[in-house]
Amino acid sequence: MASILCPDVPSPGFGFENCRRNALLENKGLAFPKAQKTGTTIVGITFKDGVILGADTRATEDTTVADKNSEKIHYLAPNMYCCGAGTAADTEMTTQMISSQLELHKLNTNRIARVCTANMMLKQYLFRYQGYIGAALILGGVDTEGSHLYMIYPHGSSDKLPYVTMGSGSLAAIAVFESRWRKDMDEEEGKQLVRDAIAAGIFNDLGSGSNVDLCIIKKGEVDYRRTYEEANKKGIKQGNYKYPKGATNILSTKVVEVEDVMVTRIEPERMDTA
Amino acid sequence: MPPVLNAFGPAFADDWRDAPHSTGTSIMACEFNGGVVIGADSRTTTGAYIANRASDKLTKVTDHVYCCRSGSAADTQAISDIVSYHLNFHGMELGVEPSVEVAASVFQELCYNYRDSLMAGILVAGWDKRKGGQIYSIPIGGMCVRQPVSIGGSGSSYVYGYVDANFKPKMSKDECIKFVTNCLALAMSRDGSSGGVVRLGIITEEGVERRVILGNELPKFYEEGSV
Amino acid sequence: MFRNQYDSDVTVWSPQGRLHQVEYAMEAVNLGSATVGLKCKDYAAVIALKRASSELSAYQKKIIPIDDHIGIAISGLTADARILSRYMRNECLNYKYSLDTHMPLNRLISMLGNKMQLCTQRYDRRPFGVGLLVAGYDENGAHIYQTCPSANFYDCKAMSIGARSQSARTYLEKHLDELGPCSLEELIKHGLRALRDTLPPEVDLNTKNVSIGYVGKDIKFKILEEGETAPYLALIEGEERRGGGAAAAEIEAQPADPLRGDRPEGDDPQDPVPTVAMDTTE
Amino acid sequence: MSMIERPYYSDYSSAPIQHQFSPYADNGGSVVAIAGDDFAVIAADTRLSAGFSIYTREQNKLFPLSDGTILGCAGCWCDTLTLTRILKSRMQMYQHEHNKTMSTTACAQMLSTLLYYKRFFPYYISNVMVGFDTEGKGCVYSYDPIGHCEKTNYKAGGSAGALLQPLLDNQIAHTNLDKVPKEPLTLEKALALLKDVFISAAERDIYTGDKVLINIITKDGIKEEAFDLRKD
Amino acid sequence: MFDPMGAPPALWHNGPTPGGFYNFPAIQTRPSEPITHSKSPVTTATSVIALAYDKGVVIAGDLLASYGSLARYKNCPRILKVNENILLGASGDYADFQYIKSFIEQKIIDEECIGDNIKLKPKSLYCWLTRVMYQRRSKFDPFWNNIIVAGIQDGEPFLGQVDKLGTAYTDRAICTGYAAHIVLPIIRDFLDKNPNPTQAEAKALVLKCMEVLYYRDARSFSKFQIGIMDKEAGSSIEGPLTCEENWEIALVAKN
Amino acid sequence: MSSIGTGYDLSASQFSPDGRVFQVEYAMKAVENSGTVIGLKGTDGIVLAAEKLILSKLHEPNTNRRIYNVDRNIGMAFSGLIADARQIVEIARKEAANYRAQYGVSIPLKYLNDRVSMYMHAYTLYSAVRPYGCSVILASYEDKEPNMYLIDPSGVSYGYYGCATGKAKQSAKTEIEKLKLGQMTCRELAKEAAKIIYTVHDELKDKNFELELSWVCQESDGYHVRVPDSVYADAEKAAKQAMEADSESDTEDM
Repeated sequence: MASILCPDVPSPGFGFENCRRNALLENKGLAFPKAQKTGTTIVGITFKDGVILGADTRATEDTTVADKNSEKIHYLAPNMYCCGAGTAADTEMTTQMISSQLELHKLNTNRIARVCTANMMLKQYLFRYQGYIGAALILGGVDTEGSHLYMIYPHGSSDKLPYVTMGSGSLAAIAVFESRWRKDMDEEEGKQLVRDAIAAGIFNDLGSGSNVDLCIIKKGEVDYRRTYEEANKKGIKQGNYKYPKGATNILSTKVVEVEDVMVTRIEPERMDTA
Repeated sequence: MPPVLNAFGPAFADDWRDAPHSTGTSIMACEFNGGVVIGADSRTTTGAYIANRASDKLTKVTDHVYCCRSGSAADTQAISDIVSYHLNFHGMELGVEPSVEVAASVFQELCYNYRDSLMAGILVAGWDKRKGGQIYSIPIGGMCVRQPVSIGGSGSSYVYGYVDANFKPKMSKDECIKFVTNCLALAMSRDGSSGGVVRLGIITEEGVERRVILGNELPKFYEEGSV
Repeated sequence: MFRNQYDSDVTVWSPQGRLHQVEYAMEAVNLGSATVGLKCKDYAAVIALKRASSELSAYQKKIIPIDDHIGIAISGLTADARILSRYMRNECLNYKYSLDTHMPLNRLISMLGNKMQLCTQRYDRRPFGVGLLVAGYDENGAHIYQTCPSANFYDCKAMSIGARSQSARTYLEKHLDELGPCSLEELIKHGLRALRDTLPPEVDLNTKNVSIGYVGKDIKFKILEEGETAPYLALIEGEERRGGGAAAAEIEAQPADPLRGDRPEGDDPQDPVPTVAMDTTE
Repeated sequence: MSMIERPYYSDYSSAPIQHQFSPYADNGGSVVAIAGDDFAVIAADTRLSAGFSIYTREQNKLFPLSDGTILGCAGCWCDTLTLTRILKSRMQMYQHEHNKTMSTTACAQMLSTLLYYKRFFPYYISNVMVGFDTEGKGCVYSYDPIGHCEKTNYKAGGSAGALLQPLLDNQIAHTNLDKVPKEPLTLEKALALLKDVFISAAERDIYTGDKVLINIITKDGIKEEAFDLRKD
Repeated sequence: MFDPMGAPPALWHNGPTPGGFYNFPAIQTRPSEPITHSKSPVTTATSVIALAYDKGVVIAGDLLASYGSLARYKNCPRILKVNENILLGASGDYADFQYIKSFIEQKIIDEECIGDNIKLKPKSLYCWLTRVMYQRRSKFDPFWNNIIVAGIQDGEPFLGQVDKLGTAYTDRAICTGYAAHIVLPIIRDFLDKNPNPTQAEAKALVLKCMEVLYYRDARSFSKFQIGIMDKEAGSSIEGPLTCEENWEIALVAKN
Repeated sequence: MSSIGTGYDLSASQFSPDGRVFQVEYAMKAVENSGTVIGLKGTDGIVLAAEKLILSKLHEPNTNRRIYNVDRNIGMAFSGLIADARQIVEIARKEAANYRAQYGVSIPLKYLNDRVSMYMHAYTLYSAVRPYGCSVILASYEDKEPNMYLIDPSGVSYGYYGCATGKAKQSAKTEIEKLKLGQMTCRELAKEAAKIIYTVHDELKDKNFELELSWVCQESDGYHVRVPDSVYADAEKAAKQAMEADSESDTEDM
């Protein structure tokens, strides 16, 4: 059933039969382990000299914060980064894989990979899995053609736009862009705008939180600002919650005497060298 | 499916979270005496959220063939990428640009063979030496038919009457552009899933000319409460 | 007492257009001990004379709280008063439950009036044999309302009902102009004096037989009983008692109701006239 | 490829979307109460939320029923509003009928009854009530949504209840810490612990945050305190 | 009178009952019709935005009523002046809104008839709506609306929202529907920086928000109304106003 | 014929041998014990006036009004037992509210009159209840047309150009008949109404009274409201002047 639309998935990959089975089982009441999700705010804008990507750093598992400082801006190539929202494992694995493919591509062609190449690879990969890979991505980078920004949906569609937001906080963030974005902003303005968009997500979307990460990509230069701003400070605790030594109950004690320890040493044989 | 986000069921304004990304759309193509005019709105929605208000649903296939996409964004983008690759390859094999009819058949083949897994309504439009401007409509299901004027997408249902009443064969280019613009503006004003700007493409022997009519520059028609 | 043909039922009009049953019910109010209600700009107070049915019994409660901003003093049948107070409490609670604010007095009273009216028109009911003085404070200020068994009610500056209340009314009418601007303490003093005027000379007000209820701007309705009334009683102690005593006894023989002005006279066939009358209109 | 389920596209299907109606919403929020011999404290965060949105950052979830009894509610907010309104009316009715204010123990029993009355269409609320018991000692009553009532000395309820209860077990009841000398719980220590547990809850529970309101009941009446939490 | 909490009256309401002239008060008959529930909203209106400023409140909503995705009625106002103290805005099912509106109007008429100069206050209406919405949700027959009550009480601006379950809260800024996700964040940010804006500032912000919503909510419309209630200047409902539009992005963005 | 003592006058559900229902007639007597109320129809609306007797100095001036609003545009004035009349006001308001809920517009006065009359009439049919002891005047100004009805305790109602009920209804009617009702405006009628109330007031029997004056007319935008203070003052002044002129002429006569 090989075709140009949906090439056969190589055998080590996963089949959709399981997806159907899973849906059936879930309907019958079987609970599946919950995947860690980055109910997230990720954004990107183009500015005068390049692209700025931004992300919050909260990862949630249902309503619990699973990771307070999760890294959501992933490296793809020296001139390209990619923000991921959705199922954490999917975004990480997808970007890692595309990253290695891009590296190979670079070695094969001896050129800096272009952003549209990465976009094609990502959307084709995601389309093949029909949305079951829950990765919503914002791809930004600078290449010989200038700076580019794409948003890629889990089902494999992509849009190229001067400013984009994704994730559960995307609505909060888009309002910041819609009310304040201008063409050809300078870097400082751009950083402030991206920070504010991420902050809107952090403070108004419960799936997003903790800190602001930024990544400023210019021609030949990347400024990855991991924890650009700590948007929320943790409260200072008053009490001391260290247990004194011996606090744990010893319920029972049993002593076993070890007698007659014999040590045997085996000399290694020399390799037969003939 | 991804886990449900809200254990108590979604409030009705929360459909953007899990609704698929689709182009509930108004698209149109119309022949005139020197080629075809294609047009589309620029709205892409997930649920009632406008994920992209400036999308381009007119996708280049070859120098003289474009397609207007409606349906699932992912499906139609994938299809047009594949067809574009296929036809360019074929063009190199042939040494001439494939005709619009050929392009339409390649689209149809994909849409028909994968009709159960694709959600795509496509208008293939272009110009070739043999038959001039042509339009082929490939709706969901994968049939293909040539039409002198064709509309598609969710917004189209609001303007069938207008199209039937106002289409004339062999219009001039300007007449045709005005006709397509009016149709799309009417569809966009009534269809919540369509909106934004009107993007146009005029395909003639010389190639394609792209135009944009901004949201606030669209023709105005009767609207309740503002006579 | 004697009876006539037209006084057996509340559903029977007399030839003069009167309702004897209702008029008799009005008389029940006068059987109760006197209460006084009066108000100034920011406060309304009710002061009641309590009776003990025997030397061994406790004094009957005369003032009933309705809500944070309303309280009533009763004269007449206590059991009937209880039904009405329960209704009023309910209405206040419902109003607060649905509108998150205190019920305006006039709305409560007119609902009460409509409820009481039903009992004056149906064969299977009798009128409520109790008069109420309602003290309350709402956004229109302090109020004293008087309600009657006839289902009439009056928005009053001050009022007194119950046995020998005419002397109190006389006092109140005389001091009406002083009430407006006075303080809460002054107000209660006036009330106590008016109430004292209803007493025969040999009896005086004391902590046992007086209860005071007041409400006002930023003050929830509060009832003072026993010891709490002492400071106020002390304020009027030793003052010379006017008119009251002897005069009251005389007045008692006459109609004690100020509202009996328009008794019809004329050539129409006459009913036997009982010693009570009702207010047909106002 | 026919294995793939056909995706659902609203614009192309003729069937109208059926909005299933659920009478409940989870509006989040946490309540923690601690009682000592001569005090009782109760605290709740002020975030009111639904799904991934914050409705408001300033919602008081503590309801003083009388001068000596306070109820804290977390869960379905529309039920909370209704229940507390009914409770307030009941308090006034009791006051009028009995000429005295309802005691905490009576309040506790009444709440239990009110909850069980709705056994088959329950109020989806996690209730915690504090006050003084008949011996004059601070006490905490905690409830399940259908009226089971338990008297304790400390309780964490609401969205972060499951995170905090074990911590309180450890810090107050000294569960499994027999070796650590047990000191009587002072108000100061209870307040410090209360604040610390909310700081922790805000770190990990997305429905807890913004601000904490604390009500402290002592012999002198009710005192209020507040402190800020993270807002993300 | 119709009971907002209860089932609708029998179809042949107030019609003659055989053998009966009139129901005497306190003897009431119950309708025996089976009750049907509406399972979903039909003709819907999108978001409402409301914001309090130093001396009053601003509330805005567009004029569109959508039938599914069809932009069907383009002149449906849903900002309502209840009385001198209260403005009200609703999103959700338009029929339910009209029904609730008729009740509120009757309440106001009743009050005028009583003539005691006591006017319904915003907090009272907010509480009453909460009770009505909760009662209906408890019957599994909700009003599919989000309602914002805006007004001035005791000299202070008041804003409260009630949803179809009877969930209610008050705040300085409230939005319903998509606006709660899209524009509420920028309003909150604005209020954090400027806790007591002037009327002009608040109005400018609301205009901006309507513009952003028009870009991003597929059920929104460019024509809208703004209601303003000011402590000093009284109240007014302006409109229809039209959104600003900026489509520069469409020129920049090309695949 | 005398009714008393015949035994046929004890129940509303009982006819006397000569075909009368005495209980209803007695109820009308109750109306005649109460202050006079009049209604005047002018070219541009209707004026209602009531003589409200003041029973005690202790009462607030506005207590126990005799003129109420049933709807924004409908006024009701009454004489008779106030408690009974308030019940009628309540019923009329409910009717108006029901009508609006059902038909979306305010209730036509003709229909309201029918409903209220039917209601009052129902109370003249059974022995378990008694007839209402009040007469009511309903007034409205709808679509530029003034309307006015008077309903008796019997449930009988008629439309009127000018009507009166209460104590002095006979003399009031005589006064009303002197007016050219079809040609006067409400502003003029307000003065006339005040004069009539002052004239028919019996100073010997009833000491104090308060004049109540309301209108529903073009000037009030079709709303039923108490007349503005200035109009009230003018009317009262005119009435007092007329009274003085009257008493002067009386003395002259003597």
